[in-house]
Amino acid sequence: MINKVRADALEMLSVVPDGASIAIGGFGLTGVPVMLCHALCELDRRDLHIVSNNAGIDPTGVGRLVGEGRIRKFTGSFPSNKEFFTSFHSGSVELELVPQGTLAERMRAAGAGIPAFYTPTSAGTDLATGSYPARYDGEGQVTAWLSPKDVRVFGGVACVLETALATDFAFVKSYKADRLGNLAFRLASRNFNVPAAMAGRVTFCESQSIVEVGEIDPDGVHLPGIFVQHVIESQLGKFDAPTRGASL
Amino acid sequence: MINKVRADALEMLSVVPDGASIAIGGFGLTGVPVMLCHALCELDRRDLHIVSNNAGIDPTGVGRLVGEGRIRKFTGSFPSNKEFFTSFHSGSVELELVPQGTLAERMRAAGAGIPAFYTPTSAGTDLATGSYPARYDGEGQVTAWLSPKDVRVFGGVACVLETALATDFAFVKSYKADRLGNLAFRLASRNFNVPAAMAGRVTFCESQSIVEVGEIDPDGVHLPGIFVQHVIESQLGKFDAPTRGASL
Amino acid sequence: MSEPDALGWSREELATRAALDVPDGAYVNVGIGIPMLIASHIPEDREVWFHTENGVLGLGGVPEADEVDLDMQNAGKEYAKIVVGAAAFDSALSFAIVRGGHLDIAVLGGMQVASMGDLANWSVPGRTPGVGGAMDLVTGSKQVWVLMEHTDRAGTPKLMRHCTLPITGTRCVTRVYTTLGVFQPAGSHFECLDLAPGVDIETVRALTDAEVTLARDSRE
Amino acid sequence: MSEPDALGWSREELATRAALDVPDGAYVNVGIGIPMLIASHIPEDREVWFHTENGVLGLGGVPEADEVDLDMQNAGKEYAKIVVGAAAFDSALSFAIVRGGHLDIAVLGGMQVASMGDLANWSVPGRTPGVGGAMDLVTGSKQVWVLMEHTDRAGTPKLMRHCTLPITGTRCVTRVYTTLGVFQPAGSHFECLDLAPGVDIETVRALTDAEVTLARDSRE
Repeated sequence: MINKVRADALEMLSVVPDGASIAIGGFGLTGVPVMLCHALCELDRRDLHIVSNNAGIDPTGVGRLVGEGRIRKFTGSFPSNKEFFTSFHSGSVELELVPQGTLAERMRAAGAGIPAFYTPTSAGTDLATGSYPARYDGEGQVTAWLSPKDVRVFGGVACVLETALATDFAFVKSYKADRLGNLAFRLASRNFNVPAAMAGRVTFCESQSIVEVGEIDPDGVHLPGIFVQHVIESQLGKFDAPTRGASL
Repeated sequence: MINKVRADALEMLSVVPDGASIAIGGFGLTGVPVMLCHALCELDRRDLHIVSNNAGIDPTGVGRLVGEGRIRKFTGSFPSNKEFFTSFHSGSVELELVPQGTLAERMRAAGAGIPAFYTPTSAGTDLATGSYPARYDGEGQVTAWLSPKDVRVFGGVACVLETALATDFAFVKSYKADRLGNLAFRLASRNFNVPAAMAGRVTFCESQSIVEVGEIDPDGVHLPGIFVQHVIESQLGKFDAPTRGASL
Repeated sequence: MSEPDALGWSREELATRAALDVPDGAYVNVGIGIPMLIASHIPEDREVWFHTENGVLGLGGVPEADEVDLDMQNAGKEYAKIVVGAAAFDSALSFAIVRGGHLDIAVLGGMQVASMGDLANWSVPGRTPGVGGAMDLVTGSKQVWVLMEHTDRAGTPKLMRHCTLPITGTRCVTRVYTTLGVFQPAGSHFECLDLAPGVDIETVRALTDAEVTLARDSRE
Repeated sequence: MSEPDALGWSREELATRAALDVPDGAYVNVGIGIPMLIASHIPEDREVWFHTENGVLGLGGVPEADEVDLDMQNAGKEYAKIVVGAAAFDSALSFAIVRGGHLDIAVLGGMQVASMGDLANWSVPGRTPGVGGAMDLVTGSKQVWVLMEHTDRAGTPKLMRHCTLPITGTRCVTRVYTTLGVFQPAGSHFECLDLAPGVDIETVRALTDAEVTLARDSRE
């Protein structure tokens, strides 16, 4: 029998090694798998490659991973977080800055068997021409730039080639989940959770509630269980840092 | 105020000219916008380019468009329909045969601003190398072949370049629709209706029922109204040919 | 109407002026800052649908404290309401809407707009990195409106011959609403469609890097 | 067990044999024809989820007349049931599942399989055109099983050195279940993993175009 429901977050996430790449759902404060991020901090994992739209907008969730210096590379569209800014400019984190729609589409592509696609988004900008910093040294000098993107014209419009963004793991947050991994979300908290779950080779879901199989209507499943390998019930505050916010 | 609900199918579809390209949802007998197809026959439209997974599996819906010789080109994956076979081999219809997943993805791409994408599907096969007939003359001789596809290797896997499949119009069938064009579907009748609605520059939806705004839960909308321009209530049997099945 | 010490429209007045040009039935994405003010100034007889990039079509206003839904924020990461008839979706579909050409208008803030329609609004060297959905919005929307002050705080023009800051997109802006007036990028110059009360075209020209012509039916 | 005048397994027995190899918890797509028979022969202690390309994960069996739901068919366009816990989705997501590598096994019918793992199962010149989801399934699934008669009706081999019919995909087949046995494409030859009762390896070799070796642990 399939039972993807796990009881112990630390045991569940123990398979995530240092250096892993992880796609994380959420946008702002909605749909962020906070408990999973914090459990990873408890496990003291480091050198992570995090793929997430934001780098956290407070010291919880992805923000805690940033604040505790656990990230070696960040791929996302809007890492507007002071700790992140400091880490990036001091050379401790590499940044792959990606337009938000391209980010979502690259994550979906990874899960959909599309190795690459063209889009007009970012064509002709610094993000496409290799003119944007990817890494600084400790002295504020750029030591690496984003790679220039292949360009091809379709219907008179210059488009850049974007590749699928597959990750070792994904952390997502749902409203409801069942033992099969079927997920349902509410309103704006669906956001990157669907593309992230598609991008991850192994997807962990933190769910607000675990429901019986059949409780989610077949037409109300927002992501079928085949994309999800592990499910755990969210426990508010579990694994939160004892002095929350102290690192800010 | 936005009100996309229409009362008269013939008046609504009168804007569809001869020669138009139309993406049509449905798979087998589920989710087929039968009334819209029949209304188009009533309007005596011809020389159509139909994009649909099947060419109809009975003389209704897309099958009627085929049976009445209204199609100049068909793009789809499984046109297993005797009339279609005859039309194709006698040279009256051009065929663009596309793997089913590529078809769905090309339709979605058109609505998602992706002009082209790579996929391993069909690489190395007759559908990719320009070795499959696209058109016959009246004598059974091939007069045109499918175009060979660009090939590029990603991660050691040969992939073909597939382009977005945009159409002038789309015909889709939903379970519920509201005046904003928000749609909900049931079970296997969702199928190509979502990608078709995305592919069409103007999308017409035939809905089993028209509901008040707000009756479809925000998390239960399968396709937001921005993809749909016209909605009409389905009337079983409306515009059916008087001697149904006679052409078989 | 305008603030006593400021020339032309206030931010609120600017948003009100732009809101007048949003047609009934439009699907609109409004960016953070001045653009978001538009939503509360749409004339009452028009039904306009607001898209928020984080996955909702049918964004509503700011909730009272007891109305806050923790699952609903706007693109500015503020709690928000939805309107009746709203639809939620994931980020991939949200940007299929943006990039697929389905939005009638994207309203963005701007640092510089060039007369060719190029926009710079995402990157200032040394500032926090972040591009968000700006590059997607400018390539996908039927119309791209920029709402911004006519100059920066130092009085440096923002309507340019050529952008000097990193661009968000080329030839994408269809209209600019500044504190001084309404402008249309017209290739070699900007065409002025409207002027704020008390503002004359010579004042605009003095505060603009690119050339500005006056449209026949403009107010002056 | 086998039909009196047929060598090896019947179609039903063949499906039963293949079903034995489907592990608990597997996600499986079954094609039209013999492959569909697998679904009704999964051992009772295993939970296997069936994906149907037209947009449901959790395909069930054939409904009684009074159970027919007009919105639910299988890929063979027959009315079908769903199981509790099923999920419905559109064709784009359905093929994201197929092409994204999420299915454990795709079970397909076959016209020819070559020892390199190439499959031909979609096109016979002069027959009704149609490819359906076959090319998607063979490039995307973790395992591709082909279930078919060992030869065609005329006795012509279907396990080939090279396919002579148009191929569906190259190097994609991981296992072949025929009426005579179970085979694994092994590059230059097929490895025989199991033989149907009453069938010996020499009979198999006589009815096979490619070379066949006998795996050590096979039944003979």
